Order: sequence, then C-alpha cells, then structure tokens
Amino acid sequence: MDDIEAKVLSNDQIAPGYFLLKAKLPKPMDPATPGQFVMVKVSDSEVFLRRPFSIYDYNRGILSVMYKVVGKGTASMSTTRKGSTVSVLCPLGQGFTIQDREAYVVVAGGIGIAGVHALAKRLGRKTSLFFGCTGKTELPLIGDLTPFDPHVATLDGSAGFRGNVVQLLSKHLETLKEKDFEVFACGPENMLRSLKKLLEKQRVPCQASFEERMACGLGLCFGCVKKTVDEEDPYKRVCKEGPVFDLWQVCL
Amino acid sequence: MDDIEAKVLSNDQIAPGYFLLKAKLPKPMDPATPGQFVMVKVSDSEVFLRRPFSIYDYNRGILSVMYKVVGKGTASMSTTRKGSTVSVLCPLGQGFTIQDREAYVVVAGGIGIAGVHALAKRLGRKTSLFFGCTGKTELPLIGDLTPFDPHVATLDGSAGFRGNVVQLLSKHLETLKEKDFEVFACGPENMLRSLKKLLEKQRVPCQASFEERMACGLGLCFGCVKKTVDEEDPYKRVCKEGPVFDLWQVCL
Amino acid sequence: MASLSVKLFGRTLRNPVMNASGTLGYGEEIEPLWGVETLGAYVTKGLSLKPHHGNPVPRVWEERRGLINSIGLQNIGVDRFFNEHFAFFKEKKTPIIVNFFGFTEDEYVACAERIKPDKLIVALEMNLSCPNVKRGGISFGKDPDMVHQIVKLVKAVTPIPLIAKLTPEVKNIREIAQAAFEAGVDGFTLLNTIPSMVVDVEKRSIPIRGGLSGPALRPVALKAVYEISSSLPLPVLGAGGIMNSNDALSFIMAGACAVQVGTATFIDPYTIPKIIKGLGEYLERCRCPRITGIVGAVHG
Amino acid sequence: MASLSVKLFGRTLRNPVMNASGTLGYGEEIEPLWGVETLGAYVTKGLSLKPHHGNPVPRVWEERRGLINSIGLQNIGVDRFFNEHFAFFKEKKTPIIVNFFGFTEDEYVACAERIKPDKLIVALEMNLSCPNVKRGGISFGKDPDMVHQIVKLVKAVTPIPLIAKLTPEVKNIREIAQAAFEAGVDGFTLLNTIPSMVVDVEKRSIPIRGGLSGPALRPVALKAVYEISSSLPLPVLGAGGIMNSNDALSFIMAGACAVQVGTATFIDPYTIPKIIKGLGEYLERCRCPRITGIVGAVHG
Ligand SMILES: Cc1cc2nc3c(=O)[nH]c(=O)nc-3n(C[C@H](O)[C@H](O)[C@H](O)COP(=O)(O)OP(=O)(O)OC[C@H]3O[C@@H](n4cnc5c(N)ncnc54)[C@H](O)[C@@H]3O)c2cc1C
Ligand SMILES: Cc1cc2nc3c(=O)[nH]c(=O)nc-3n(C[C@H](O)[C@H](O)[C@H](O)COP(=O)(O)OP(=O)(O)OC[C@H]3O[C@@H](n4cnc5c(N)ncnc54)[C@H](O)[C@@H]3O)c2cc1C
Ligand SMILES: Cc1cc2nc3c(=O)[nH]c(=O)nc-3n(C[C@H](O)[C@H](O)[C@H](O)COP(=O)(O)O)c2cc1C
Ligand SMILES: Cc1cc2nc3c(=O)[nH]c(=O)nc-3n(C[C@H](O)[C@H](O)[C@H](O)COP(=O)(O)O)c2cc1C
Ligand code: FES
Ligand code: FES
Repeated sequence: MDDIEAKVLSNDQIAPGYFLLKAKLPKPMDPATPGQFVMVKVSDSEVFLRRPFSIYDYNRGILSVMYKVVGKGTASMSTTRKGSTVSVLCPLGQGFTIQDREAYVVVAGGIGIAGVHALAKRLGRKTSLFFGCTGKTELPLIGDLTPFDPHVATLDGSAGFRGNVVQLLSKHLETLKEKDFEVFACGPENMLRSLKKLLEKQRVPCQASFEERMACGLGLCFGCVKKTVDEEDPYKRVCKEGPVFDLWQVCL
Repeated sequence: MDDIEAKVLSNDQIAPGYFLLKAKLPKPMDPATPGQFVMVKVSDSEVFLRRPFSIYDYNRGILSVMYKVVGKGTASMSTTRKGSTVSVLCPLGQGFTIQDREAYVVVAGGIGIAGVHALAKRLGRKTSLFFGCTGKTELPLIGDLTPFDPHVATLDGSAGFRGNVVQLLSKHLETLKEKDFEVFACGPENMLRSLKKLLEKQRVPCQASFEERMACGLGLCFGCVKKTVDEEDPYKRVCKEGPVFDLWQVCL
Repeated sequence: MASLSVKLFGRTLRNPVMNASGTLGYGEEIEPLWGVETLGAYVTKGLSLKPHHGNPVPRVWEERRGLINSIGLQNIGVDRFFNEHFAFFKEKKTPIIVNFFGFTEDEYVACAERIKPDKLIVALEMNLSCPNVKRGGISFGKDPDMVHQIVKLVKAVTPIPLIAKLTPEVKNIREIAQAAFEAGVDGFTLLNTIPSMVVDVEKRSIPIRGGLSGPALRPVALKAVYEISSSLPLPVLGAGGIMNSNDALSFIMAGACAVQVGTATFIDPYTIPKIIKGLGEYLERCRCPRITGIVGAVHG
Repeated sequence: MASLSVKLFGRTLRNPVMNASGTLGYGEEIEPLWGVETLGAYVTKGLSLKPHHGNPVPRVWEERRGLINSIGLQNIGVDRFFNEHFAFFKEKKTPIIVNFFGFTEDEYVACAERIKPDKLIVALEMNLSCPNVKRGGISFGKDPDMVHQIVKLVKAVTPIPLIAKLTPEVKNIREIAQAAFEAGVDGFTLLNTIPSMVVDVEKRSIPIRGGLSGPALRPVALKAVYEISSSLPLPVLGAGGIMNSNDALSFIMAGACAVQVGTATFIDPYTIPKIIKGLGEYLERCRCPRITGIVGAVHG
C-alpha cells in the first residue's frame, strides 16, 4: 500500500456522464486483487476528502478508474487534463476471493461494472456476465468485456431485456441450478438487496462489493461501516474488512 | 468602479522577487487618478481574501501592477500564467490630488515606486524623482521612469548615494527651498516617518500613499484604518479615505 | 415568477437576504457596485450611545477559508448615524435593522431609547457579544441571567421589535435563547463570530485576537439556527459563512426566515445580488411559488 | 541535530506529535504506510467499559475545509483493547495515551479502574464531550461542577496521570479548566470537535449531525490552548485542524507541549511523519537546540 503521484495519460468520457481515467504510476503498485479500490485526491479547493474508486484495471504500471459524475468531486475529476498528476492511495480493502468452481456468475449494475471488471477478466471462461443499466447509452460501460457477451438488461428496454438485471438473472438461474457456482456482484444497494432475495432459497455463495461514504479509506476513522450479522462487532468497515463482503453476512 | 475579469498578457520578473503583471480589461476601467489601487483575486485555494495593489499604469485597456513577493498571495500571483484570467476590483480609493506648482518632488522607497509611477508620468517635467532601495539589483524597478533621471539611494551603496532616500532628499531640499513645491511619497512606513521629520520645519505640502492589511478594499469593513489627527474620527480607512493622505494629517 | 418576499414583524421585505452587521459599511459604500435597495433589509454597523474609535491595526487577518477581525466596534454613534445616514435609506425606501451594543446595561438601554420608531425600521438587533465591563468583562450573551435582564430592560424602553444576536461561545445556546424569549425578545440572529486568535510562527507573536467569520462558522451556525427555530416560536435570521445561494438555502431550510451575508461580500462584492438571483432560480427550478414555502423544510 | 523530545508526566516522548483519538484506528491500520513508533505517543480510540457499536451511516460528511463525523464512539471496549491490541504497542515500545469515556459517572470510573498502570501508559485522556444520560444528556464537559465531580471520582481510582479533553461548546473554557484543575487533573487536551450539522438542499434533509473537525476548528483551538496554558501550571496537548508543521508550531508557541493530528491524516496519511520532519527542520533553520525551547514562545 502506498500514496502514489500518478501521471494522467487520458481521462475520456466513455458514455454520457461516465469517464475512464488512465494514469501511469511511477512505481509499481503493491499486488492487488480484483475488487480492491483506491483513494483519489481531487485537486480542487472545494473538495477536502479523497474519493474512493474501484481498481477498474491495473497493468504494466497503468491504473484505470471508471467513474460516474455524481457530485462535486467526480465533476471536478472529469475536468482532469492529460499530463496532470493525481495522488492515489492504493491498493485498499479486501477484494474478491476466488475459489475453483464449475461456473461463475458476475452481476453488475450501472457503474458497478467498474467494481467487477478486473474480476471478470481474472475469472475468464466459465463466467457469465450480467449487466444492468438505465438505457442503451450506458452500454459502452461494458467496454472490453464484450467477449463475455454479457446478458444485458435496461430499465427502459432500449437494449436487451427490459427490466432490472436481477430479474434477468432469475431467468438464467435454472440453467445453472445443477452446477457448483458462485455469484459476484457490484452495484447499487437496492440491486444487491433484490439479488439477496433471489439467491436466498438456495443460499447460493455470493460475494458483493459495497459502497459507503469514506473519510480515510484506511480503516482509521470507522466512518464507512456496513451492518453485518456479527453479534459482537456488527459494524464492519467497508474500506478495511470490505468493500467485498459475503452477501450472507451483510444486513440489507 | 467594477469587478473585472482581466486576461493576463504577461507577468514577468523584472528584478529578483519583483514582478510586473499586465492584464487586458475586456471593458474600460472607470477614470482613475494616480495613486488609486485595485483588489486582485488570487486564484489559490489557500488564499481567501483579495490583495490590494497600486495601479502602476493603465492605458488603452491594459492594466499594469508591479508587485513584490512577500507572502503566499504574492507568491502564488507570481506563478500566474499568460492567458489566464484574474478578477480585479477597480479603481479604488482616493489618489493624489494635483495642483499647479513650480516644482514637484516624488519620493519612492522600494516597491513604493509602484504607487507613484502613474503620478510621476502625469506630473511630467518640473518633477524630480527620488528612489531608494536596498541595492542595485532593485534598480530595474525604475523602469520607464529613467527619463526623469532619478536621484538614487541604495542602503548598501551598490549604486548612487549610500543611505536611505530621505537622507538623499535632504541634500537637495536646499535647492528647492525658494520654490513653491509639493512632495509626493510612497514607501515603507519608516521612510514616511523620517520624511515627515525632514519636512516638519517648513511643513512642506506632502501627500503620501499608505498601506494596511485589507479585507474588502471598498470601505465596508473598517479593517484597514490609519490613525489621523482628526479628533472626531481619528481612524480613517486606507481603502476609502486613502490610500493617499495629507502627510500632516496622519499620526506616524 | 416565484416570490422571494418575506414578512418580518409585520413588515414585508422584498427578499430574505440582508448584509451582516459591520460588513457593508454605512450603506453608501457599496453604491458604486449595487444599491442597498437590492437588500431585503440593510443591517447597520454596530451602533453605540457614544462614538467608538475602535482598535488599532491589524484589524483583519486571513485564515484558511476564514477571516479574523478585531475592528473594535468603531462607529460614529447612534445619533450621528441617524443625522448623517438615515436620510439615505429613506430616499432609497430601504428598510433597516439597527444593530446596537453597549458595555453596560445602561449603555444598551440609552442607545435603544435614542432610536425613534419609523416605518423603515424593521427591528433593533442587539449585539450580545459585548463584554459587560461591570461583570469582569464576560459577554452579556454568555449568561442566561444577564441576557434575560438586558432584554427586559431594553424591551421596556422601546416599542420597536427586538432581535437578540447571539454568540456561539456558549454552553447551551438553547438556554440563552430561552432566557431572551422569556424576557420578551421578538427574534434572533444566529450567529456572531467565534473568538479566536492567530500565531505568527516567524515573528513568534500574536498578530491578532478576534472573531472568526466565514465558511468555518457555517456548520455551527446552521445547527444553532435549526435548534432555536425548531424550539421557539420566533423568527430567526441566519448568519455565518454563507457564501452562495446553496448555503443560503440550507439556512432557510434549517429554519431561518432570512439570511445575513458578511465575509463573502469581501471576497466577491456581488455575492448578495448573486444569492438573491440564485434563490429565485431555485424556486423556479423546483416549481416552488414562494420562498416562505421552504422555511424550516427540514424540520421533522 | 536538534532535539524533538519532550517530557510528559515524567516520561520522555521522542517527539511532541501524536494522533488525535479516533483518527488512527487501533494503531495497526497505519502499519502499511508508517509505524506507530514514529509517534511521540499513540492516543487510543475512545474506549468504554462495555463495547459500543456506534451510529448508523452516514458517519462522515465533507464540509468545505472540514469534516463532520458522527461515528458514535464505536469501540471494542477497554478490556478487549488491552487483550487484543496492547501487546502490539508493547512490542513496538510505543507509549500510549488511553482515551476513554462514559455516559454516567460510574462508567467513567469503572472504565478508568480497568486500566492498570504500565510503563508504556503515559496518561488517561478523558473525553468530556459525552452526554451525561443522568443529567438530561448535557455533556459532562459543559458544566464546571460536573467536570469537578467526574475528575475527582476518576482521580480517586487511578494512579495514572489524568488528562481532561475539553469541548469547545462551553461558555468559558477557563472556568471549566479551573474546575478540573481544582479537582486534581494533571493536564488538558484542547479541543474536541464542535457540534454542527449539514442540510442537503436537494433532498431537503439533514444527512448528518456531528462534530466538526479540521481547519475550521484551528483558530478556536489555538485560542483555547493559549488561554489555558498561560493561566494554569499544567501541560496542554493541542488539537484542532493541525494540517502541517506550521500549524503544529503555532500550537506549540501558543503553549502546547505536544500536538495531536486527526483529520489531516485522512487527507494525507503521511501528515504526521511530515510534521515531525518539519518541526526538526524548523529548529535547525532557527538554530534552536530543542523544541521545548519554543513551547509557549508567544506568552507575554
Ligand atoms: C469502495 C468504493 C468503490 C467505489 N468505486 C467507484 C467506481 O469505481 N466508480 C464510481 O464512479 N464510483 C465509485 N464509488 C462511489 C464514489 O466514491 C462516489 O460516487 C464519489 O465519492 C462521489 O463523490 P462526489 O464528490 O462526486 O459526490 P459527493 O458530492 O461527495 O456526493 C454526491 C453523491 O455521491 C454519493 N456518495 C458520496 N460519497 C460516496 C461514497 N464513498 N460511496 C458511495 N456514494 C457516495 C452521495 O451519497 C451523494 O449522493 C465507490 C465507492 C466506494 C466506497
Ligand atoms: C493601497 C495598497 C497598495 C499596495 N500596492 C502594492 C503594490 O503596488 N505592489 C506591491 O507589491 N504591494 C502593494 N501593496 C502591499 C500588498 O498588498 C501586500 O504586499 C500583499 O497584500 C501581501 O500579500 P501576501 O499574501 O503575499 O502576504 P501575506 O501572506 O498576506 O502577508 C505577508 C506579509 O505581507 C504583509 N501584508 C499583508 N497584507 C498587506 C497589505 N494589505 N498591506 C501591506 N502589507 C501587507 C504582512 O504584514 C506580512 O508581513 C499595497 C497595499 C495597499 C494597502
Ligand atoms: C469586519 C466585521 C465586522 C463586524 N461587525 C459587527 C458588528 O458591528 N456587530 C455585530 O453584531 N456583528 C458584527 N460582525 C459579525 C457579522 O455581522 C456576522 O455575524 C459574522 O461575520 C458571521 O457572518 P459571516 O460569516 O457571513 O461573516 C462583524 C463581522 C466582520 C467580519
Ligand atoms: C472520525 C473521528 C473520530 C473521533 N473520535 C474521537 C474519540 O473517540 N474520542 C475523542 O476524544 N475525540 C475523538 N475525535 C476528535 C479528535 O480526537 C480531535 O479532537 C478533533 O478531530 C480535532 O482535531 P483535528 O481537527 O485534527 O481532527 C474524533 C474525530 C474524528 C474526526
Ligand atoms: S473510511 Fe475511514 S474507516 Fe473507512
Ligand atoms: S479593507 Fe475594508 S474598509 Fe478598508
């Protein structure tokens, strides 16, 4: 783990309101597992705290972060120019743990795709990818995951299945029933909630990546907790024990 | 008076630690008299308040400010790039009032030259200019006033008279004695103090430009006062009733 | 076009935005940029029975995102204000709130007595941050009993609505407000500056001790506005680090029926007109017919 | 090489820089970046007799140049801290200051009793910002009598030096400190966060109520440090918006024998090592042999 001054190689809008930032790290980042994240220092006088972003991709010293503009931090990030520097604290948190299974199911909602991108690539074949978004303008978020030919759901029905990604997944669960498989998910909390409902009966093994407002990203402040079933310490830190949790451990 | 977004044409170091900033105003500034000043908004998250600077020169829509780097505001101003914009609130305060006299004497100490530059040009012939500084590295501050062939004093004696500018002036007062003349001064407070002593006997008419820390520059906060001999309202606002005061009115 | 007008003590103000006392001079100073008639009401510089010369310099100091001032309440005195400046507001038909102070109870009372009711005078705003010289210099505003006493005394001598302007340096601002309420005060202005100081590390000196204003004060003032406006049936004017219309809206939704802008004017002298414009745009955007509709919007 | 070491309650600390309680987890969390042995002393997260789960989210919110938190004192309890974490500091030979709290006098006392003297334990730091549930929830730290009482009770059960950590939300911090002093307290930490809140203008809601920390607090904390250190013969630890070595120096010159850094660590996790380095460089620059030489440098 380290705080690294990275040089911005590109920061392109990949879909309306979504950006992909690529930065060159002067020194290699410590080994990272899919699902880990970074804290980015936004150079803007009005932005005080760092902002957390999943490691979308990291290789040969180049870190990629895919982000959605939702507020002042991401808005000012979107204006970052090629050649400028950003400091990134990385890699942070606990990523996904990968066991050998007959099949893997990766479920992503909207920008949640950024949290499972590196994972999907790691899992490779044996993986079926489900991606849900509001409409077809967000399809570019799939980026280089098209080879997985993902099952797509759009809320407005402008592409693929009309509805949310969990409804779409439910139709395919049948085909997987027999297999020993595991689900990996990242997306808005309500998506994870309905996913939990869907998987409840068979209690399919499932790891999910969660979000929470953060101050430090290092486990120092206890500001970013999620409630779990653990009686003794119900509140776990998303930045330290997470962001990836066993779905069955989290209270949703 | 107005708050104007000006475009920086140049911002060059003219002597070690001294800069001349030239900016193009999109619309003409209201008529300004020599000795008036502007409030510059420094675009730096650590700098909260605007900073006051004399109008070094203004013509054909181009405003010039000569400044010395003394702290974080001027330090960050010195990094302002050509092409960037600065907002300047201008013109502010009361400048010098010019009456017809047989002779004029302009006295400037260090960066104080910035406060009398426009004045000297206005007074033209009949003016003798006295400039004091620490050493010859600061002579470039005289800039385009060399035609006045100024009497120069340096504290280290590296150029002209060795000593301070008031000592130098005292040697020349003789020659002026007979005449009806007026002194105009701008410089550090201790220079103005000794100037006052020097002129006390004959109580030569003298206008001097003063400095004080400012918040608003508009007369709103009463933060920038100088003590005067006025019994009823001793504290006058440098930004509103000043920066130019009748030397004999000010308590030094 | 949505309406920004608000009622305060039976008077209608064209909008809920005022300057904070002591941050817009005597009113004329801002004329070259915009007119005081732009304001919902002009709040006077702090006035006292006798003129005050104020403190020596430095009187202002920059803090990261804040300002520390020790003006020392320089003012020309209540009589000269009305002789020399009141006509200006009459002519501009701009309602005013008269901020005043004293260092003894008698001074407060005598000063309030001099101010004759006028249809342009919306209220008197008493600055309770002043030291009570007869009580070892502790601010009137820190002690519930002193607050109760001074409010009672002043109410007894003036028919003009009385606003108590409170200091943040208190144990429990609710208790202070309660004391003023029971003594018959008509409203509150929250907050005044927070006592603070600066150390110059190079010179190893204390260049200034004074009141901190600006953004640093905002979340504290916001909480005070919320607590008082949700617990007492009196109008509250919000002040403290309001820099833009979003900040103004947060104070209004927290329960302020009007806001006062101080330090922000020093950074951008057009802040007040911009805020007024911004409030109008917000109402349009969320199809809200009038600003009064969102006062206290966050109250449970 | 100038000396940064300071003496506190007879113990020698390698430097005067500590983390502020609750801003460096349980200590191990920072290991990947730098070791706790870098610190003059490690200040524990606030500990209580029984574990506390803390508040629901959001627990942190960004303010312009400040942070508002409502962690709710989540902690594993004093016993588990000593069973599970103390060994780590033993092994690293890092002195610690044990921050603790309670919601009743009994909880404070019982918690303090559990902490056995140890050569690594420099002091207990009692967080007086907690609500006294038996007194309508007013913070212990706001009332001189409550402060006197609780300090007396705790001193009676522990031989370990006791530091009172005060809240800024008081009428007169000198009066509070005096009460603690008379009850036998051994030192002070100034300040804790300022109660504040946020309004979300779009959602028209109050996303968080909590304590404001960071630069906004600095000039207020600095004044408190100056006032207390210049009026009472006890060591003062300064905390509040210290972001760099210049800020640290201003607290030290104002009279703090050590400083605590909190929020700044969240923005730059290397702030503490950088400050330690900066203090050393300052001493070299002005040829000052030891940091203790400039403690209280601005005192008249
Ligand atoms: C572990 C982790 C990984 C993340 N990965 C990504 C990613 O790869 N791409 C991406 O676009 N976003 C990601 N996020 C969310 C991202 O951090 C927030 O969108 C961002 O911090 C918002 O900052 P802002 O200043 O633009 O918004 P703010 O102005 O701070 O707030 C605007 C909105 O964003 C929400 N928000 C603020 N902070 C967070 C947060 N930490 N988590 C969730 N919502 C927040 C607020 O609730 C508010 O509605 C991740 C969050 C976490 C915790
Ligand atoms: C009417 C007026 C006209 C001026 N004209 C010029 C000019 O033409 N060229 C020029 O270089 N400077 C001029 N000054 C001084 C200039 O405003 C200050 O040097 C500047 O504000 C310092 O800002 P800073 O952030 O760099 O310094 P800070 O970090 O704010 O302070 C560093 C040092 O500068 C001093 N200082 C800060 N503010 C002022 C101030 N307002 N007046 C005097 N000293 C101050 C402080 O005492 C301190 O010692 C003028 C000042 C006034 C009041
Ligand atoms: C320069 C200055 C002068 C002030 N003078 C007064 C005053 O005379 N009376 C008063 O009640 N408050 C006075 N205040 C406090 C302001 O009215 C206001 O309450 C405070 O500054 C918080 O608002 P702000 O953060 O918008 O500045 C003054 C503040 C400043 C900065
Ligand atoms: C996230 C967070 C948690 C805190 N927890 C505690 C605590 O448990 N006990 C305590 O006495 N102070 C606590 N504080 C207050 C800090 O110790 C410190 O007094 C305050 O934050 C001011 O310092 P700073 O501005 O450097 O952060 C906490 C502050 C923050 C930001
Ligand atoms: S953000 Fe500080 S503990 Fe997670
Ligand atoms: S700077 Fe505000 S009155 Fe002069």
